[in-house]
Amino acid sequence: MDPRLNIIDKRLENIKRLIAVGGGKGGIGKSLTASALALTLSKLGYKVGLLDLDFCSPSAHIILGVKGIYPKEEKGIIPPEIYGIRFMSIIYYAEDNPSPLRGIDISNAIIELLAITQWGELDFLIVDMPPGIGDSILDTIRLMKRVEFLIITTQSKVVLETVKKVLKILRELKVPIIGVIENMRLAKSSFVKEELKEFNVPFLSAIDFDKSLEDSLGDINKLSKTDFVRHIEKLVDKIK
Amino acid sequence: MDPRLNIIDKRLENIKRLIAVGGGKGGIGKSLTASALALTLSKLGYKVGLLDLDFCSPSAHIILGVKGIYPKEEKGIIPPEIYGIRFMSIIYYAEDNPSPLRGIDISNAIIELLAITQWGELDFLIVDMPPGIGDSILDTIRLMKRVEFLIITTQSKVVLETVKKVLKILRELKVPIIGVIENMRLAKSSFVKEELKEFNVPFLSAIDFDKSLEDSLGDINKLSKTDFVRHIEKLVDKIK
Amino acid sequence: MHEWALAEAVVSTAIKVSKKEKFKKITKIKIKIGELQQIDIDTFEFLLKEIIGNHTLIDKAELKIEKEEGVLKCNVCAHKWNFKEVIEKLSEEYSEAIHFIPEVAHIYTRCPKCGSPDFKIVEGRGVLIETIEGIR
Amino acid sequence: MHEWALAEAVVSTAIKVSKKEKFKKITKIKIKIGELQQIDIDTFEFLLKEIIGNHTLIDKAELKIEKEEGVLKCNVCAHKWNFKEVIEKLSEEYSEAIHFIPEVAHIYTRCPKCGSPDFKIVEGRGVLIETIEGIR
Ligand SMILES: Nc1ncnc2c1ncn2[C@@H]1O[C@H](COP(=O)(O)OP(=O)(O)O)[C@@H](O)[C@H]1O
Ligand SMILES: Nc1ncnc2c1ncn2[C@@H]1O[C@H](COP(=O)(O)OP(=O)(O)O)[C@@H](O)[C@H]1O
Ligand SMILES: [Mg+2]
Ligand SMILES: [Mg+2]
Ligand SMILES: [Mg+2]
Ligand SMILES: [Mg+2]
Ligand code: NI
Ligand code: NI
Ligand SMILES: [Zn+2]
Ligand SMILES: [Zn+2]
Repeated sequence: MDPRLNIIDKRLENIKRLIAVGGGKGGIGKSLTASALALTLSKLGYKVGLLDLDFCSPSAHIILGVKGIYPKEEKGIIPPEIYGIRFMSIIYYAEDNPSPLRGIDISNAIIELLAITQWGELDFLIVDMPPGIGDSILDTIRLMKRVEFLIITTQSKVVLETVKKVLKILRELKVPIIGVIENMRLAKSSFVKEELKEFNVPFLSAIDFDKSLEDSLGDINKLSKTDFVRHIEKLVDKIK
Repeated sequence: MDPRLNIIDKRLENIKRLIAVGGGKGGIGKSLTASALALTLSKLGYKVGLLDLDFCSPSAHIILGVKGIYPKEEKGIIPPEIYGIRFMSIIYYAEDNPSPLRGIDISNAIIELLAITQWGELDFLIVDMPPGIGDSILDTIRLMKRVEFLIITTQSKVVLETVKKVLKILRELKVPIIGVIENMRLAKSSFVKEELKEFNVPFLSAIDFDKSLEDSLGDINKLSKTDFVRHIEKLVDKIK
Repeated sequence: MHEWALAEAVVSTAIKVSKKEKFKKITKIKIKIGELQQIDIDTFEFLLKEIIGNHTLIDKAELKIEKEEGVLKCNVCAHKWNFKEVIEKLSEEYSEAIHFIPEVAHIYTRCPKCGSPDFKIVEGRGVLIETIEGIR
Repeated sequence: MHEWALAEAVVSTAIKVSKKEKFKKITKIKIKIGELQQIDIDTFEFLLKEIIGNHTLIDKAELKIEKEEGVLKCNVCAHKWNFKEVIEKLSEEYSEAIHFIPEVAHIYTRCPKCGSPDFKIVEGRGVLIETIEGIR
């Protein structure tokens, strides 16, 4: 018997809402959205946690410029706070080394993190999802029973094809979908809206492609002033 | 004993070169590169196979506009040919349904495909890799023993951080690296070259961000005329 | 007959093992065929016999082929079920897809109790070699 | 003492099982602690005792805690080895990382024979409950 599976509910019980930022594809802005959302909610005075579940390409720490912090050991591990966000990531243990983890290892590491992390009271736990419909998303759905999904997409055909698959499986499994954000928009078009019409999910925002965004990664002041973050600030009312 | 593991070498023995297109991150142009490369080599008269190993977000068929073809059964399965490319993908069996496969299942499906696919004689087998340093890349390295990697990156900090990890692990495992392609370039800059200097791998090409590329996906005639494909055509001499 | 490719894999494995074990002659091969792959045992035996006919090392080997039940277990609700229960409801197209790549069972079938696609294939996936016997 | 969180998980599990089994009293818990997690058995027992002290259902339970050797098997060359062989060469920092998340063994250790990070943790990963006994 794996005892860890029986303590996860308790570790999450004082978290009001669990929001996973997903979309199935990589490179669509999931990490940027998760980081910006955590930051925005924290600024608004909410108690926020951010959990980076992308063990191969952890990105939230790069986007937020997190450095030199480490969890405390106290009846488990206590995520260190940065900009008011309790931040948990594999980087504390993997640093910037390659993580050649098969699915079974990813699953085990997720279970371990969920079993030993003492989040305390939170209004929101934002979960930055890796690409794929594999171990990470299946464990997120299985272990974080109240999780809701915020879905990111772009206008790209290849991206939309995957986003539809994710929406399909979430709908089938009755996992709540908060809505869809269209990111990296190159031109105004109703293509995304139309393609996703059948899913009947709220369309939260369309964020333009912003050439200067990259330059603000890692610098919280610059980041806060970007159009991207401004969009997230505007749509946060529809989420909270 | 799993008999499949003992026949894979034989299935691949008449393939001169195995080239996996990777980079660890999603959304950087791996599938586009793999598809364009297969297309270019085929046009040059080479015998080419294309294997899409991204079971969650298979994309090569969308990029190439593949529809209505299916493998033949004959002492295994024989990949159907399209534009002279022998094309193998999970889509023949998964169609456009969500594929909720854990790592163990992905690994098993890869082993099955490699054990039953009869590629015949090929000059090149191009493998379109999914993101991650998980089951797919570990099995590719383990089972396709002569595989070489072509690495795609962008200028993004979050992408480069992952690309470095992939290069690190490939170097450690002595897997040949053909070179790096910088894709979706927004501005001329030596940032990528400098960041990857320590790895001492050939820098093959820098491909600009092309707003009109998306519109050509699925249409082989339009695709062939894009800057993207022209770049691949130019760099193919450094690969073949 | 894509099964031929798997039969060839069995023979390849037997030859490889016999080299390692220094067998002069392979006398017996025991094989299990998992239900998910839906391979007809007689067909598989026929194909195997055809292939071993070309190898004196193995041409007289006794073939023992058994079916292994497909057992699935849900990662969400821990329910266990047999592949037989779900295969009957599947269209021919989907069951053929599972015949080629048993993992697509996660696409076309669900846990009968909770509806999840998140289950383990505990046993009965595909072709496995149980034992290879020979004389030195 | 992050071990406390795992000890609490053991107690939670015991209580859950005893509800299902309708135990009035839990009499014995058998636990295995995998070597990769490098948890001191005495410390773990101490923490467990502290936690069960708060539950009359379980406060008298006998605790049997055993170490389980860490066995790893390479997916590339099939070599099997013991975690002991590699832990000695690790820096304190890396072995502490494995203490928290045993899977990072794939980051900081390699197959001693072929150098691959692609190996299975066959046994001895972390804390497992073997049996829970009680009276109805
Ligand atoms: N609206 C946007 N405009 C321009 N670049 C963007 C935008 N959103 C994201 N990006 C860039 O795309 C890359 C991938 O973003 P990221 O959040 O890491 O995606 P994911 O987590 O989905 O892989 C990053 O380099 C990021 O800077
Ligand atoms: N040079 C480029 N300019 C503009 N868009 C590009 C370029 N390269 C790739 N893309 C777009 O990026 C998206 C991801 O490309 P894809 O090849 O599917 O990446 P990956 O396989 O790495 O996930 C697609 O929508 C594609 O059209
Ligand atoms: Mg990300
Ligand atoms: Mg670094
Ligand atoms: Mg791709
Ligand atoms: Mg479709
Ligand atoms: Ni068949
Ligand atoms: Ni500890
Ligand atoms: Zn179930
Ligand atoms: Zn090895």
